[in-house]
Amino acid sequence: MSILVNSETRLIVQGITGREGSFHTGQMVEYGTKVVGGVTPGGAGKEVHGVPVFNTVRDAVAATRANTSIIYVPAPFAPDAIYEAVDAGIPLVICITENIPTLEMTKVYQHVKQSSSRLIGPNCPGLITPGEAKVGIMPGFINKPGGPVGLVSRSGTLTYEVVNALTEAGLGQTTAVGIGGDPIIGTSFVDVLELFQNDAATEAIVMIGEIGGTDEEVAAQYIAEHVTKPVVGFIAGRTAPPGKQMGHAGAIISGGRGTAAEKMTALTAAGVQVADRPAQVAELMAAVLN
Amino acid sequence: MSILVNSETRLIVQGITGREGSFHTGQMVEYGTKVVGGVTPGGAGKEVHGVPVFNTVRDAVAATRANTSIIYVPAPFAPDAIYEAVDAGIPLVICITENIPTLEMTKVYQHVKQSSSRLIGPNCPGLITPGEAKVGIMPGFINKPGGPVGLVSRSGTLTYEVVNALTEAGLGQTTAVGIGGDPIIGTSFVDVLELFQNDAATEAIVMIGEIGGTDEEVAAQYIAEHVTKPVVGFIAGRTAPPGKQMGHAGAIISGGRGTAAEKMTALTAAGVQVADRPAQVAELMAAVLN
Amino acid sequence: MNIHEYQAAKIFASHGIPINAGIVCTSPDEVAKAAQELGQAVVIKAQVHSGGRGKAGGVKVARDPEQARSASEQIFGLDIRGHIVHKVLVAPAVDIKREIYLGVTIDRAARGVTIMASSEGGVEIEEVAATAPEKIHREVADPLLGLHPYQARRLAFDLGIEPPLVNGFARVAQQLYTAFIQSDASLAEINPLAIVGDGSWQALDSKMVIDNNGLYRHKDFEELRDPEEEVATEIEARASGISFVKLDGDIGCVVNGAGLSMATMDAIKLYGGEPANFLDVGGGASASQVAKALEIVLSDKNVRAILINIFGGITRGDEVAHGLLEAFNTIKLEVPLVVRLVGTNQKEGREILAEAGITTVDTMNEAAERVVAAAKQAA
Amino acid sequence: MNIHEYQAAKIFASHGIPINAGIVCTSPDEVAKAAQELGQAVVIKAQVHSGGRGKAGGVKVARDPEQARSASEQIFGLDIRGHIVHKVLVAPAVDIKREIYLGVTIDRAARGVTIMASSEGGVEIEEVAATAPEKIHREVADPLLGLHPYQARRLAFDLGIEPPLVNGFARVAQQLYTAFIQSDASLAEINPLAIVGDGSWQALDSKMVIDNNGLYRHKDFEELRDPEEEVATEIEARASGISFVKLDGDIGCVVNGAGLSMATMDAIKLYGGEPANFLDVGGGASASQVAKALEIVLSDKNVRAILINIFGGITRGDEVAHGLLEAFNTIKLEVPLVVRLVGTNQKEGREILAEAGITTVDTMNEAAERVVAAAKQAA
Repeated sequence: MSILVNSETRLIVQGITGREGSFHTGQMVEYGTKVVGGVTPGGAGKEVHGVPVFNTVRDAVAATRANTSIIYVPAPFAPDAIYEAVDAGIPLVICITENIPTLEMTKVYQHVKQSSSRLIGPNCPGLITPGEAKVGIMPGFINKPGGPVGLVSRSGTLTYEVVNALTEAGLGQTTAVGIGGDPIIGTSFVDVLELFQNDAATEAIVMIGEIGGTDEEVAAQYIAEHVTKPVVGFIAGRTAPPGKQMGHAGAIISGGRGTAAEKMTALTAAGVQVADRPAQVAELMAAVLN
Repeated sequence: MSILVNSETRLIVQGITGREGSFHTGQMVEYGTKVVGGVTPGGAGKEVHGVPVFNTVRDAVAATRANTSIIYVPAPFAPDAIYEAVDAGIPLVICITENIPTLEMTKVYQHVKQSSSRLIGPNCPGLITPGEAKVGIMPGFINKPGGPVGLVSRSGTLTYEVVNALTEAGLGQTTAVGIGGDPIIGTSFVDVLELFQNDAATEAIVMIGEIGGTDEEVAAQYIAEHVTKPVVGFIAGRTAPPGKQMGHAGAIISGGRGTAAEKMTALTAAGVQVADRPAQVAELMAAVLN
Repeated sequence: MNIHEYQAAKIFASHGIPINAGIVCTSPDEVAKAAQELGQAVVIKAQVHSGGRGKAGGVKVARDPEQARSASEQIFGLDIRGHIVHKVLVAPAVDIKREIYLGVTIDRAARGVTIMASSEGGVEIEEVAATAPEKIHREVADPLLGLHPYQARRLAFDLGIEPPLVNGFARVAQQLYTAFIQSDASLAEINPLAIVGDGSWQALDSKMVIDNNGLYRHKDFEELRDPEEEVATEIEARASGISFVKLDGDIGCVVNGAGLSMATMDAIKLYGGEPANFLDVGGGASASQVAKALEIVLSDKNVRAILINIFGGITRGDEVAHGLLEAFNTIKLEVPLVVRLVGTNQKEGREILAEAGITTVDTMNEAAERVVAAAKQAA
Repeated sequence: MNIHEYQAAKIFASHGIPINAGIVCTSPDEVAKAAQELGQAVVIKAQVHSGGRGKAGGVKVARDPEQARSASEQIFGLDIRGHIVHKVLVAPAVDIKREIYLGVTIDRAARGVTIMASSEGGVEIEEVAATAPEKIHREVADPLLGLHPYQARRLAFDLGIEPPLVNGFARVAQQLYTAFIQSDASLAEINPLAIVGDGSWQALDSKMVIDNNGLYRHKDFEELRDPEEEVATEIEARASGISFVKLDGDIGCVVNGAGLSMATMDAIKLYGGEPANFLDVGGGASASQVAKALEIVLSDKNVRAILINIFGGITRGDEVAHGLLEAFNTIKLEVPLVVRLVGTNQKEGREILAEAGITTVDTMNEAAERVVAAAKQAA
């Protein structure tokens, strides 16, 4: 078992003929992900790594019965790509693109929320169910299939670091989900925690947060109330200087919260074991599972 | 029994200190409608026909536990008034205002659809459950309480005409609903037909349509599939010259439909008895109920 | 509100749409001068608030200024579906490779705005809808998010436009949508949108109808009104808040409410008569409104009888009766009149009218029957 | 991107917000001239990308040009939270009746935009949030519909603004919201928004932060950048697509990924060291990016040791190793270096580096421990 992606995933790649899209399509195909199609306006009839290209998501879905889409188009065009995927009724949409203007994302978020689709990202590394499907840009070779650990993270390379440590400690993963580091993202910690809580194969959860915002605090409260499985956490940015990213009003909105210390306190209070260093996550997890 | 409004209705009037709002507040209070408050920005502390005035809908709801709002504010400000009522969580919002730009209403409709509120109108005469609550500008004295006829109409004075004829024929009404004549309205024939179908006290339904759009055709289909109670219809505009309101594309959108003849054919095919003249509605209804 | 092609083209151009810019002329001399200025073959197009001008002879091509002058002489004064040609647009004739229909309109069924495109450009779209509906492609815009670029591109792919021309088409589609929205339009049409000689897109005809309810926030559109295109009485009625549409019959109608007005017209027809107009005096039916309405109806010389049908709802019948009497003080009535007055205080109202020698009838049917008979007698 | 008060004021004014317009000056002479021009008492305000300028002595009132000159002499060159004053704004001193705080910001928790108002205007809003949070009123705008007029009015009523002033306040609130949206801002603040002598509203201070991700659609904002306010190396890094923030420590960091960068800094601190910077080389970690990153880090003279921490995901370890060697061809390294290289082809990568005499370590902890020791030794 796993969450969100697996061997039933039928993936289309939006922006498949672009540099990033084409490269990662190759990587995903090589990993064994079922990449059934790609979309590039005007690209119909082409093939990329053996994957057929369509002009529109509608055409791609009609021809391939795709149930997942991944977006590798540049920031100015990424919101349109998300709308196209969501409006075509694709249940799971992952947006890798970084640097999308935040105000665009407030609109996208609102639209997605009112749809039947789930958006992961933007500015995320995607997700992977080891041995079944790699959807995004995560390196597949560091993962170990079969669980029992589910992982959710706001960070990219830091996630690889932790996955690597888990694998080296002999701990496999059900699914690793990178939810993205932007202020407005489609899927939050809480959403993924809920999925892991309901996934029979996931016995314990790793949650990797960062400074900024209050999503970790919200997640801590959710864990305290709804998650019965053990959770190990890590928060990056304990030494980051405050106020480098957001001005006055931002600090107020978060009610003075958002620092690593506050997040760690909230998680600890919720029963989460919080690691000091990424590698320690694997140590704590090994202890938890014994 | 009845639909939408009754003796439990706790009404606030938005635009209560305006000419129309103030006049009709008096009329509604006189009829016995429970008008619990009014809203005019900056008007807090005033009273209109004994009804207390508040600055905002939020304040009015907090003070009065209102469950219905009626809007009498001029067209440029009416959409904002609808948003304020809907966002305050009022379950039933009636907008009397006419001449709201159609494009504004496309936005309002979308927002209301995604809320938990129901909007009736705009450009409608409101609704009345005889003997219990008159909400809008319909003349109350022509109605006869107690049912068994439910009435839904796109027109104003034409509705009074039919109600009058029903009352003169000894046929009472459960509720009479004016849904409004604008291209984009919050509540359609189908919505009201469903309510009447589910209302135990309503034994038969009168539906009064007009040329333009395809709402009557959609209603005919709904009646054929879902309405088991007898329906008597009337369509105004059989002699209206075509093309006076909408250009080419409008005609195409409706797939060539929208004429009175087409609407009457659709209704007849759905088992609706269609009257030739407004007065005949009462005659047909009397026959149906015997 | 209808506006002319050249006015719509100007609005479209302000949104970036490439248009076939021309010169508006009101006389054959001006046409010759315009053709001279353009220095090439031209197309001369009647500027009237009506479709079908091509079939009516309102569009002609001319090779040189003299040919343009004589061609325009045949166009000025033409009657196109009841509209007399006072203005023409003289534009460069272009080499057309392909023609597309592109239109944006309010979509009542979708409760939103729909953009439509057809590969049968240059043809009246109703014809396409009737004969080959599958050739019309549609995208419904999200009212809150607008027309997405992917939707504009999808239309292009649906039309089979070749990849190098897709982005150009999509740009025009989005510009037309934006022009529609920002103008509070109820219709915006380019027919045809053409691929011209150099392979670029160009709007060869522009049409736009503005939502009257949106005019208050477009004060600058008032100057687009063409008094020559509007029935004087309709302008007068609008100024008084009266909805009035002139028709061809001989029975004048003064009614309160649009639905009741239509039902009244229907009843007249049912009894073999022909309504001279649609008229809704609007809410309140005050004395001055009724007087104004009567004045407007009587200015139609075809009118042989008048039916006043007022349902007194909130307005009381006695008030309406007083209003009618006041109106008759200033208006000399020379045609038979049938009054039906019902609703609040109908008894008092009728008594007041009876004292003044005006008889009223009870039902709409009776009123229609009587007024039809009166009109026939007067004929 | 931070911009100055006078720049934000100009943007606000273009959206109709009444501002207390002043004159930007770069010398006491200019200040005296500006005061002369304004011909009344003035307020002289330091233009720096930092709050707290009032407390730091960056704001002074002067009655006449000579007083203005001498006051400005005390402001120019001031160090306000690390920002040196090069410019001041000279504006007319006004008679303040009441002060309001008004701010618009991205609200991560609401996934939208929130407008906030407080009756404690003129005070740092963090103070109000800490001491009297109930005095801050909020409205979350609908991302698709924007801030509704009723919400703007509701803020006014919440603040207890008297009815005659409510519409004026609501107008400014909507204009500030529109300025925020149309500028792709992440913060727009008026503090204070004041009722001045004649009873009208006036923005006495303007603040705006632009979302860097939105800058591509506001080319005109580039000219608002103040090079004097930015660390040169940060500008250089941005041009290369590298995220770099200068800090006060002595251990330079070159890492791929923001989260891993922060975790690396945390590890350095954990072992008793102080990071000299945050640096994310971005995706790919190509040879030229790594070289550029090293160059930027080495330009900081405080740096005593460098930690390179690369997790080769998609990028292979051997490629990264080649990239590092290339970088060392052009850069002369005079401080100790610790390299940690893991991920795809880590073995090959480490071998390549070993051959070049660069030893690598296995874990982040080991790397942090070593680099801290190296920096201490070098001190």
